[in-house]
Amino acid sequence: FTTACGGGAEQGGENGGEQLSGNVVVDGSSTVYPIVEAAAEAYAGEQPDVKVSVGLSGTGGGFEKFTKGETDFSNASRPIKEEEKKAAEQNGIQFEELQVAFDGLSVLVNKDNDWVDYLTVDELKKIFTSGAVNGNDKVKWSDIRPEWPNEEIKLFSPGHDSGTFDYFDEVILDGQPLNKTAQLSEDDNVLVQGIAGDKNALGYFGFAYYIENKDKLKAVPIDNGNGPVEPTHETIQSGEYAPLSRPLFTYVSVKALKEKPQVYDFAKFLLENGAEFAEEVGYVALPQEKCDEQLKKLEGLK
Amino acid sequence: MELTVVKERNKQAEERSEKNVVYRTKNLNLWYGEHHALKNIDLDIYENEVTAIIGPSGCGKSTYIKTLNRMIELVPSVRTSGEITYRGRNIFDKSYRVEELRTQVGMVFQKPNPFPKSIYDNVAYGPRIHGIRDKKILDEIVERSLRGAAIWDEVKDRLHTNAYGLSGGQQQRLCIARCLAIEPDVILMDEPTSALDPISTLKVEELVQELKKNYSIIIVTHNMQQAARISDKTAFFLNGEVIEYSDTDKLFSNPDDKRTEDYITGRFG
Amino acid sequence: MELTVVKERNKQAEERSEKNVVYRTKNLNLWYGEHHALKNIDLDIYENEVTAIIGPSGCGKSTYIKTLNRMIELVPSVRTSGEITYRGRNIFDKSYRVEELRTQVGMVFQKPNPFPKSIYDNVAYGPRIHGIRDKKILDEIVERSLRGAAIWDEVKDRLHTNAYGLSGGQQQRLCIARCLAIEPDVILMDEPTSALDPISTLKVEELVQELKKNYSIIIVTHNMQQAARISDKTAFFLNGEVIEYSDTDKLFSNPDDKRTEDYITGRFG
Amino acid sequence: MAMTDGNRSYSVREMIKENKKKQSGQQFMEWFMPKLLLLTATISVLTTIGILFTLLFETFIFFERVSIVEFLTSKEWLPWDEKTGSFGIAPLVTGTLLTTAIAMVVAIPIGLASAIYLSEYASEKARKVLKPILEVLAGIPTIVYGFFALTFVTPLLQKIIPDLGIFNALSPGIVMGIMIIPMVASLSEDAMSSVPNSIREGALGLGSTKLEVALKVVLPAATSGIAASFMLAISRAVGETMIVAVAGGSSPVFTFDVTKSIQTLTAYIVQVTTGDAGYGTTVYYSIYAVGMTLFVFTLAMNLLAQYISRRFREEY
Amino acid sequence: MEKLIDKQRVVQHMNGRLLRNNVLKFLFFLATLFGLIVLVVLLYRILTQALGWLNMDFLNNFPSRRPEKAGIKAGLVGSLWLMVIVAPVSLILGVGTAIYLEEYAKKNRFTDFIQTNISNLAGVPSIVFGLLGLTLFVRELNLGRSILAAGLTMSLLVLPVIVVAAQEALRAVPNQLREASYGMGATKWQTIYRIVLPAAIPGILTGSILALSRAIGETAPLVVLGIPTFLAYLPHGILDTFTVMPMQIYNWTSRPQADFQHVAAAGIVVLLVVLILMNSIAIFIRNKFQKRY
Ligand SMILES: Nc1ncnc2c1ncn2[C@@H]1O[C@H](COP(=O)(O)OP(=O)(O)OP(=O)(O)O)[C@@H](O)[C@H]1O
Ligand SMILES: Nc1ncnc2c1ncn2[C@@H]1O[C@H](COP(=O)(O)OP(=O)(O)OP(=O)(O)O)[C@@H](O)[C@H]1O
Ligand SMILES: [Mg+2]
Ligand SMILES: [Mg+2]
Ligand SMILES: O=P([O-])([O-])[O-]
Repeated sequence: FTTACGGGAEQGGENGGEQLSGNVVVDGSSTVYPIVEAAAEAYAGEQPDVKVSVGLSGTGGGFEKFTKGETDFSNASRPIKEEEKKAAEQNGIQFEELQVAFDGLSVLVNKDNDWVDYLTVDELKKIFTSGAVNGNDKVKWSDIRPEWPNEEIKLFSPGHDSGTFDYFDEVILDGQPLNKTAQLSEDDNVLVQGIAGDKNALGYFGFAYYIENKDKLKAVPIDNGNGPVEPTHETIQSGEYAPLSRPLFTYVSVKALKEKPQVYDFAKFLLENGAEFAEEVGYVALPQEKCDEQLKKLEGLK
Repeated sequence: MELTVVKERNKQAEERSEKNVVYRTKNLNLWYGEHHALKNIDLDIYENEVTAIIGPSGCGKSTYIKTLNRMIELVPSVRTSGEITYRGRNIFDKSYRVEELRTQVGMVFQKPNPFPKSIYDNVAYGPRIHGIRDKKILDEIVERSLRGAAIWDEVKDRLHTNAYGLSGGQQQRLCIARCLAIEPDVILMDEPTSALDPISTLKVEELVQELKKNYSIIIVTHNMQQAARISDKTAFFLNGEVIEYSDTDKLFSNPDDKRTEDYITGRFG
Repeated sequence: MELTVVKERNKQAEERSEKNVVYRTKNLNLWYGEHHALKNIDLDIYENEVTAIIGPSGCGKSTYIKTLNRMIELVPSVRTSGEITYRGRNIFDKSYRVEELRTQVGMVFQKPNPFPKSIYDNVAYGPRIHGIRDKKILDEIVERSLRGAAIWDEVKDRLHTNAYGLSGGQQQRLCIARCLAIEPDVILMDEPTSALDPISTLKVEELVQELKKNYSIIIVTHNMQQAARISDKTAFFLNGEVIEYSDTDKLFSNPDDKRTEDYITGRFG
Repeated sequence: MAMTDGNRSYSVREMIKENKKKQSGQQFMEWFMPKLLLLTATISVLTTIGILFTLLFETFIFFERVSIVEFLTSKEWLPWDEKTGSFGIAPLVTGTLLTTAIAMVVAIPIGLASAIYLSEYASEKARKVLKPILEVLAGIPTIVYGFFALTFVTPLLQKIIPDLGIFNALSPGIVMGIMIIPMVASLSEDAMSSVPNSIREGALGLGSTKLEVALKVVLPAATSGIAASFMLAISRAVGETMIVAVAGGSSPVFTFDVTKSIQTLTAYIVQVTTGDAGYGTTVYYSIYAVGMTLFVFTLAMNLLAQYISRRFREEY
Repeated sequence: MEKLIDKQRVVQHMNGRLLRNNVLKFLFFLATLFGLIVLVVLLYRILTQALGWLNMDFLNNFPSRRPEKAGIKAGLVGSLWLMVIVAPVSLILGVGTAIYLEEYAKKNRFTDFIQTNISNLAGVPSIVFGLLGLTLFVRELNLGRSILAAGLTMSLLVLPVIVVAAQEALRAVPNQLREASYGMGATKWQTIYRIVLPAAIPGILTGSILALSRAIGETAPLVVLGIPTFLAYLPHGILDTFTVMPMQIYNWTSRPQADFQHVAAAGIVVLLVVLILMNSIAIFIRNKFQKRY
């Protein structure tokens, strides 16, 4: 494990032995949920009287509540959008963005696929962009590299309303429409099923789902100009696995930080131990510096 | 002077008869929607007598008896004209609360219809809804009513079991007991024995004879022998009209109307 | 030689009577669960006669008549012992298909039960299920059956309207027509007029008289006058037993059994 | 007149008269309860109004941004790109219609056949056991069905139809149909059971087989109830969410090909409400428009059901 | 009289009819069996998955990031709490509405309108009720994401089912009982309250339990309301936040770790057990109190 910044989970926040109470309301992204859930679970051992609840309304749903002042933290698998900022402003909600972990979007093929050794970012873009190869969006492996089989690639992608797709869209598709033959699902486990069941499948989803299903799937190294890089903890954390590693966030209400000591304490706890929890649930921890930097920022907000 | 005496006598007679009339029906008409079911009924019912109503199926017997306690109003399409007075008061009067009327006029139906409750609760139902709560008094009322309906001995050991466990005949007597519990003034019975076996029928008939000492009873029956056996007066209905109404003996032995004769000799019906 | 002649005669008489027996019931017992509803019934029903079954409520009349076409089997708790032969064949025989029996033995019920279909379709139902499709033949069957049930004139202009638009009496005659349409051998009738008004009752009674020329009819009735008016033979049931069975005239004028007498003179029931 | 027997010191009749004077509470109840009950009955109407208002306001904002003509006529539902997106409801509607139709193809024959079996053939005992067991099917959380469709039914179907996508309309449609079987069976059975036995006896008395009684007499007589159960089943299928969301994929394409991935109206709403879409974006408002479409859809269905049920009501 | 029906042919024809009857009877039976088989397959799959994961710890633990420590306690207790609101509220509103429609309302357009409205609500997708609950209860009435807010939302959702079931039950109470009561001088409300309602209870309960089964398995509207999934404490009152079993299950099924699929299966088993318990109570009541009139 990558060691956490600051103290260990055992030391708790700066309140030391002081017992806090009250509630902490967290909602938002289902991607970020497991990390915060882990934190909340551990925190219950630290501060048994603080009632932390974590929901998974999705990044958008979380922000809707957050910008209305209904939650203390809003988990997000993408940065806050303009509309949401505006809504927060209108309601007088000030917030601070905290990064909690990295997720490496993994590109995957079926276990029986023995021809794909790596893909370049351009190839990936060509495959997934609508109309890039031909009009009807049907792409064959041989269209990408002639030595590959003359069979249609079956594409799998998270649905449009997920942070994962949003990120892929941003860094690979560049705003171009997605290949229309792609099979979409909001549920990454469902995508695992799909790719594991089709020899010609190609898809992408969160790193954690790849780690858990290593026996059924094969990750494709991605070449971003510096040679093929496989997604691993190290390559993701170091930023070597580019451009497909994305940050995960939680947004915290400044007002809640100031008025509710338990919110501040939980935020601190999350940052200090976030690395451990992230790793435990299948994500990749932040580098030490980033962590320290954010802790400092937090202290300034108290 | 002679004249005055006669007048006096007449007046007395009138008063007496006036006093004895429980129900007076004047020119009653009733329609179910378009269907004219009762036509110009005129009929007086007397105190402490059993009045039987006979007639073929569909002639309006049930309709008439249900009008007497305004139960007929449960049928939405019903319209009436004419007048029925109960003890001198017009029952169709706005100020006459129907619950009050029905408290004084009990009813026993063709099919025994006990409530799905215990025997005790069936009988205590009436007193309870009328605000009697005292357990002792209730116990007493229940016992007396069941005795009054000649069923006490059969059920006294199982008062708190469900009434549906009783046989049809017992159920019907229970329904009579239930009716007695609120001490009505008049009891209406709509073919009370038509769903019963002969033995139970006999018991109910005996009971009716007994009850008339204290109550006025109006009984609908399709069984002419029954009417002849138990009633003091009989009205013969046909097609919604009263064809003949007189003392039972007279009606069965020497009817005025040909149609009555045809009916009682079994030429139709 | 004389002896032989006598023997011969006896044999002939026996054969004739044998031939005329439609239903022969031997030592029939029937239970509803624990309830012994029919007890040791022995009864022969003859061809082209009207046989009436009378008795007080609950004595087993309906149960018996429903046993004759095995309709009783619809009640799951029923058990029977003994034998009923129809035209010499045991109806309880495994190889006897109940549909076949019921095709030969029509039934008319207490409450008119037309299908919720048009008058025409009601009557054509039976022939149709038996595979008759030809429109011409169906038309003819329908007309003939409706005429046979004395209702043709009343409905001929509205054959394709719903049967529920008919009055109760008309519905009952429609049910009889429906039954005639499959040209049965025997017709069973369970209190066919008890839900009808006097006029309709009369019509159905006349019809029964007419029908017996071609059919054997068994009719249950609670109306003794009716039994006396229309039947050739009458069986008196009481508590699941046949108390007396003889020619109608004899039974009503000079019953053998005290209980029969009590019943027909209206002493109970 | 009080009975004179016994050693009683009171008269029930008198007591009742006494109590009558006191019982103003009873009269109050008589006046009050109908009003209170009317109020509860109004709650359902208020609920509908509430739903309409919740949907209407946001739908209105949506239609300020997207033309209603496009919404109704475009065959493309690509809401994700604010600039180039297109909002044609048709693909979601076809997705919904497709899965609903498949569900009905499964649920109606099987449900009706079960109903006939239970009402016309099964013994009282068998019915008492079978019906509640079937009803358990209706109570299983739909998410369970979703994974059943994805991990059991789809692979099974792929053996028969090799072309079948991992997400398709067929599998969730079938599973939805299975889920709805008890609803059709139970309600149709109720309708058939309420056909009076006398009619059944009439038919049997003519020598009908049970099949003829069921198909030619009971079924036509129960048409209105059965039709109503179908309509309820359709409404349920149209409104079902989790099964289609898990096993149907989330590709809103205008197609009638059951082997392809689709998206339904409801699945779209869940996708957005649990997803990433920014609050205040057009996508956010679009779920209200889709919700409104659904509402109108079910309303139309129900009105149709009522019409049918009135039209075919047989009297007996 | 010349016969139009050829007895010979009728008898021949009968073989075909009886055959058809038997074949279709068998098919109808298969259809009934089909539902049962699917149920068995479903249960089998779930049970084998849940095997080994279903134990006291599972019932006693809060949600956890570690599959082996994850438990359903918060969801189980929360679901039961939810029923504490849904059962009385939906019952009172549903039965009240049914009584109004069956016993008081005259047959007129308004009654028709309410009736149409109720059957329409029965078809409105649950997620739309979620949207209503979020606006009305969570926000306008400021109840937050409490048991009360969720309970009221769910009550509205299942209301139509209860109304329809209760209407059926009330209609099935024979009129003779009403007449008997009126005949004793009872008022309308007395008759309804003391006679009609008790007689209708089995039917009403059956319907309500079916409705509650629906409420206990619903996820979508609660997701829209924003009911949390992780809680490490139990609610103590109706204004507390809570979570429910289906949300736990939903979360577990979407987790990457394969073990969580077993946890989800165990959760489903618990949910089904609760469901079947509720159904059995209904059936018990139905059989025990069912009266023959
Ligand atoms: N609720 C109703 N709506 C319409 N018509 C009715 C209604 N009840 C009775 N009738 C009609 O009114 C007439 C009189 O009916 P009623 O029940 O009073 O006859 P009845 O003499 O009691 O017959 P029965 O001996 O069969 O009980 C009949 O023609 C009947 O069809
Ligand atoms: N389905 C049944 N289950 C149990 N007992 C029954 C059933 N049907 C009838 N009985 C009982 O069997 C006995 C005979 O009933 P049945 O219907 O044959 O009488 P009935 O002579 O036709 O009377 P009614 O004149 O009232 O029609 C009665 O005691 C009745 O209670
Ligand atoms: Mg009557
Ligand atoms: Mg009978
Ligand atoms: O729940 P997400 O917003 O991370 O997809």
